[in-house]
Amino acid sequence: MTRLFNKKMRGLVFSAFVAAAFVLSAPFATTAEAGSHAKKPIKVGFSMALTGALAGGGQQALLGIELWAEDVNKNGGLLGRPVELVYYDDQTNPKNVPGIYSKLLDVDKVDLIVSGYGTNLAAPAMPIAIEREMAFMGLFAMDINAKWKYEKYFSILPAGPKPAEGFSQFWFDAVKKFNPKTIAVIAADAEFAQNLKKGAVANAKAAGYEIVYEENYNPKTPDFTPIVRAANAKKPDLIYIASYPNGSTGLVRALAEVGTEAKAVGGGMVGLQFAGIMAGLGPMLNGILNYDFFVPEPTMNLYPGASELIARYQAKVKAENLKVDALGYYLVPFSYANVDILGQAVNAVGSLDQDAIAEYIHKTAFKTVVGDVKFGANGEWEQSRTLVVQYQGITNNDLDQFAKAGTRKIMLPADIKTGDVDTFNAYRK
Amino acid sequence: MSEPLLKIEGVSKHFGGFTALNNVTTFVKPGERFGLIGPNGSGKTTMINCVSGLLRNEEGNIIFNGHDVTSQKPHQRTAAGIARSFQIPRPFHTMSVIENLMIPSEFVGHHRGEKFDDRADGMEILETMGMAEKADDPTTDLTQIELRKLELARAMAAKPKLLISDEAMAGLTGQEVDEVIDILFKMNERGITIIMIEHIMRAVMRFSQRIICLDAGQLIAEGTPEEIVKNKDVERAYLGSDDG
Amino acid sequence: MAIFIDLLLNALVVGILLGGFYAALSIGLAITFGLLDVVNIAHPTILILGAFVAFVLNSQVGIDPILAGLIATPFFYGFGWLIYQLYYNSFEKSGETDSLRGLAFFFGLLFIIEVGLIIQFGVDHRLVEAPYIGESANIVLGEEIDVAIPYRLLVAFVVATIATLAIRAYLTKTFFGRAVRAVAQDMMALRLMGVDPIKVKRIAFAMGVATAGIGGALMIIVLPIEPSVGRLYIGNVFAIVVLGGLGSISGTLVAAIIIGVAESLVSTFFGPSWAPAVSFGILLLVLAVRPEGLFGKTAGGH
Amino acid sequence: MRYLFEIVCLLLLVLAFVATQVIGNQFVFFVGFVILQYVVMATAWNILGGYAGYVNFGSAGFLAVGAYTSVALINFLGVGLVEQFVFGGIIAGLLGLGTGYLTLRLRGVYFAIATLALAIILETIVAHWGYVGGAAGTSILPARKPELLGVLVVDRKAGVFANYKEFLFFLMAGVAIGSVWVARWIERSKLGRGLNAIKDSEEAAECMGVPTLRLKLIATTISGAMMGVAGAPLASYLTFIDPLSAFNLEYAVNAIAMPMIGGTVSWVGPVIGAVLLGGAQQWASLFISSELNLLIVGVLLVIFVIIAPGGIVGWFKKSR
Repeated sequence: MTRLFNKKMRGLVFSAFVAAAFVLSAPFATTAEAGSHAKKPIKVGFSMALTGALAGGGQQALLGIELWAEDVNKNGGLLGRPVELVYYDDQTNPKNVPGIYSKLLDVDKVDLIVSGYGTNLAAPAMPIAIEREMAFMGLFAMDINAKWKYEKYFSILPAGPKPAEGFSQFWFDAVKKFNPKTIAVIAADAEFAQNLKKGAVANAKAAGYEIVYEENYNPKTPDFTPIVRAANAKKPDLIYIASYPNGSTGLVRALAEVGTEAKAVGGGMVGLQFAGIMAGLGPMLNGILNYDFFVPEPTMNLYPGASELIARYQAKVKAENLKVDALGYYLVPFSYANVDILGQAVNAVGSLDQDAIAEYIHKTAFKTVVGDVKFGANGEWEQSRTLVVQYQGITNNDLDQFAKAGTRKIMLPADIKTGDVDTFNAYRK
Repeated sequence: MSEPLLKIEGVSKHFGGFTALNNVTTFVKPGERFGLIGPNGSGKTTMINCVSGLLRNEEGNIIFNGHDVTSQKPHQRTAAGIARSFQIPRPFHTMSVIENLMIPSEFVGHHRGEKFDDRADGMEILETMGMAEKADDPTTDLTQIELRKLELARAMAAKPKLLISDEAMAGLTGQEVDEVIDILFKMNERGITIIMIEHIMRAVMRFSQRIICLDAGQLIAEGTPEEIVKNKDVERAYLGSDDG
Repeated sequence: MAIFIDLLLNALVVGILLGGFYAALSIGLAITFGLLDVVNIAHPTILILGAFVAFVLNSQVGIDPILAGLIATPFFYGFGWLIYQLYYNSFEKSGETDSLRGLAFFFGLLFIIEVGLIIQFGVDHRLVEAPYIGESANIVLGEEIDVAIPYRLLVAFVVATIATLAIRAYLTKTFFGRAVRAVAQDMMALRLMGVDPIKVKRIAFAMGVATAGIGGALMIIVLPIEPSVGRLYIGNVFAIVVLGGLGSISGTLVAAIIIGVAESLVSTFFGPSWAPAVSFGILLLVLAVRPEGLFGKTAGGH
Repeated sequence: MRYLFEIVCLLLLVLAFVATQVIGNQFVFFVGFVILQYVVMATAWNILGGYAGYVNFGSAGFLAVGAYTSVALINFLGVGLVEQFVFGGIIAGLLGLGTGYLTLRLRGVYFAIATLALAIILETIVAHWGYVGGAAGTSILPARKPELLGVLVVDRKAGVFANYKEFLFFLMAGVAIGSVWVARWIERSKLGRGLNAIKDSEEAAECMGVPTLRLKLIATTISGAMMGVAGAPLASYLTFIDPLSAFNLEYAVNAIAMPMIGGTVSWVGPVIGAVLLGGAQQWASLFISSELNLLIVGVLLVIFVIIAPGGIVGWFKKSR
């Protein structure tokens, strides 16, 4: 039957390449008229997970950045020029990231870049940032500069100079009072959780605890009771969990169903900070000792403007009935700070010279909505500010209670603590 | 008499507990017109599948043209000279009629290390079937009778010594049946040995020189058409079963 | 030792319950794919659709998810009816034998449903509230040996088993049921019996899709749901149906329980991250030695 | 003109090279790389799925095997891109040969499910293989100034290519053209005709002298190897790779969808399907909200399988 095609073939191949040409040329067409503004805006470019596994966080982060743009433009923009955001959805798929950043730089000609949300979506942008010698802010990206050692990289992750360890450092400080001997470690089979686990294991060893159970679970595990049982069987004093939203939910339920004698449970459970999941789990959360970045506790006011920012976010979400996290504590302040630091640097330097910007960010202690931020040589924070919170006093599945103080009291850091750690079961009915 | 072209020696075939063929022994002479009859489920098709190699018989041997082919794959047996048609036509439906014929011709030719002129040979076969003008039609346009003819034509294109025609006439009109029989006679005149499996008694009796009858996997009768007609077991087998 | 027995017992119990849950997800496919030979790869995503229906009814109106699932079932029956109509007119009508196009068709359907859900509900994980979620019955069997049965899974198991048995009874006892089982093997025979095979297939397919109403409800009871979760289960449900043997409803239930127990045992004793590999390993092994699956009659083929 | 096709291939390759030299806009090469990768995937899938009628559901698995072979090689020996292509192809080819033996017993959907199972098992294994990063994934730093036969390949000033993306794009262009050439050759060869017979009726083919098993093994091996080659540069392209992205279902789906849309009977189909669908996806994900990107795949699939059974090629064919 191949005979039939010889005639048509060339025509087909041709049309195919025409189509390709069209697709490739499309970008240029759309950006052609971009320059024709009175005052040329400063473009900030980034990729963001707006669909796929991390979209829950990504959409939150995007709103945070948009709120920042509003503020900046209200106050006269950067270098007296308005700020324009250029962003594309990476679909939580690293494959899309290199293309997106190259489009941002080559086609959209953005002036500044920041990363998307999450390690495996920030990492693929690194080589391009390096190649173009751009200052690059990473949002909640775990230790991606370890291999590159890029001097213009700055990480927005309050986990200290050694993020993996720093992330769980306060958690291990908090549980000291139980003077534990043994620990079980449960982690998701995914990149961020695995790094948390590495850090936790290191901290546990440093504290001289015996690791009696250490297992990974597959992200699509439907039921976690066997895991909790297996861990319980080893009678650990502590259970450190590094999990993603679906796993966090499953494990919290399994803990409620199977119970545990461990004194402290939690640590690196991603997702328990999300409004929908908190409301869904309700009282099952009581007693969990977990990390957090921002909670509605009075002491958090030392993060100037954070509460107002979140209030604006929540109002915006309500008003426009957006399908994103209703509370926005987890990411909004940090994604805001992420671009805010870059903006402050640009205004201070008075130009878009990337070297100058990077140099300034290195030597400056920034006042931001997430408190004072100072970067170390490797671009990570100089000290960890990952909160340790314990869920308590949750009586029902009502969302509003999580918007008030008291349900997630801060155990550490000491300067903003609002409660004292107690055993897991002490807070269970 | 000459050495048989095909020898079936104590062949048995089981499916789980069910015995489809039970120690069947027979032979087919070169150039012979051989009839294979028996009621539904008597094991005719199983036997053909064992001969053509689609099924592996657990016991017994199949000797073709002096060689034991029991452990050979179907395509090897085809290359050795056994070709078959299928009861329910299985044309290569994405190909034209002639392309259907060129497949066996090309592959068997390659296997035998000869180079056939695939298209010409195919056309020649179609001529004898009176299907030449259909050569470049897609098989999806063919009628029942044409599909049956294609089955035979494709088998012929494999340049066989032995042709197995598996109920090539089921569901055809009387005159169509005669058409097919004539084709089979033509092939036989070219020295091709033919095994005909048929339900249509009239056809088998008219065509075959020698007939065997299977019932429940057993060989119950063997002989000339006349002998078979008179045979009591055969009668019982057919009357005992649902159809005749 | 006691601890070991304790773990083993619980692993088995939870595994069986989990198996029931898997059965609930697979049973619809056992009909559409197993009996009718329609490669409905969109089935898991239709389940997610069911899960979201349960979510909406539960969070907005406060209906129990199971009840919500029952309410949704007739609508899914209609949905399935429409899908098959489109499928039939596009493929089977023209005597289309090539299952590949059907496959692509359902792939497309999968994405369309998934995107619809994303646009409507966003991408956050959703949960339902019900008294039996997060609670469990604790049966003490002796020193250090007690079996905790999560109601969440128990409910799933009970509902799934009832549904399976009901469907099985329907297919074996009623005339129409037998017609459904015949339709795959021999259309001609049906026509002779004076039954319209297309009508039979349409109704059977609709039944298969209808199970997504209740199956989806069970899904969101057992685990949190977001639109793309469906994809993760494509492998599992097909594995279970194939493992059980196409056309065998009870085989599907057994296969589901085998997978459930296997995963639960592996999670308990070898490490949870191996669980998925194990269930698919079992599938490969079974296919290697017995292509027709555990309870299948027809040999492995189209 | 007998060698017209080969000449066109060469011209395209030259064109690709010239493009890397004259076009400054890097974005072109990113999009180009992704689309070319899909051309290879679709073509490879079609050799088995389109010609022989065996649906491979585990395409992502083969691609990932290629990708992780590269990761392992980089970590072990720090080998260059070209070697990565070669070994990625070999390993994935062997895997393909293995799946070929599955066809002994498994047909149709059974085979499809088996390949899917295979991919999932592989993913789990990789997730446990710490040396290549395990579940956490790993960063790959491309060699600073790679040389090939003494020639400095990539360097801002002195290299043949100004940067890595151009090099990757050019290599992928070569692979794509190569695999299309192979597919076309198979299609017109005895092998292709044999595979077609197998697709139509495997028993009949076997009984008409077609050595079905051998042909299927050849097909699965070639198809697998091509997918492996397509995956080999993934690590260097992303510079960060983890199982979730390497075994992404998206690859498996597109590998099926693209030939379906383009047409499965001829080598032209997968190429057109990959260029159109791949291009549409790139375009949509940048210029429309990307939910719609998925939607495009879905709707196109449904529409095409319904109104254009033969894909675009078949549609052209009809409207002669």
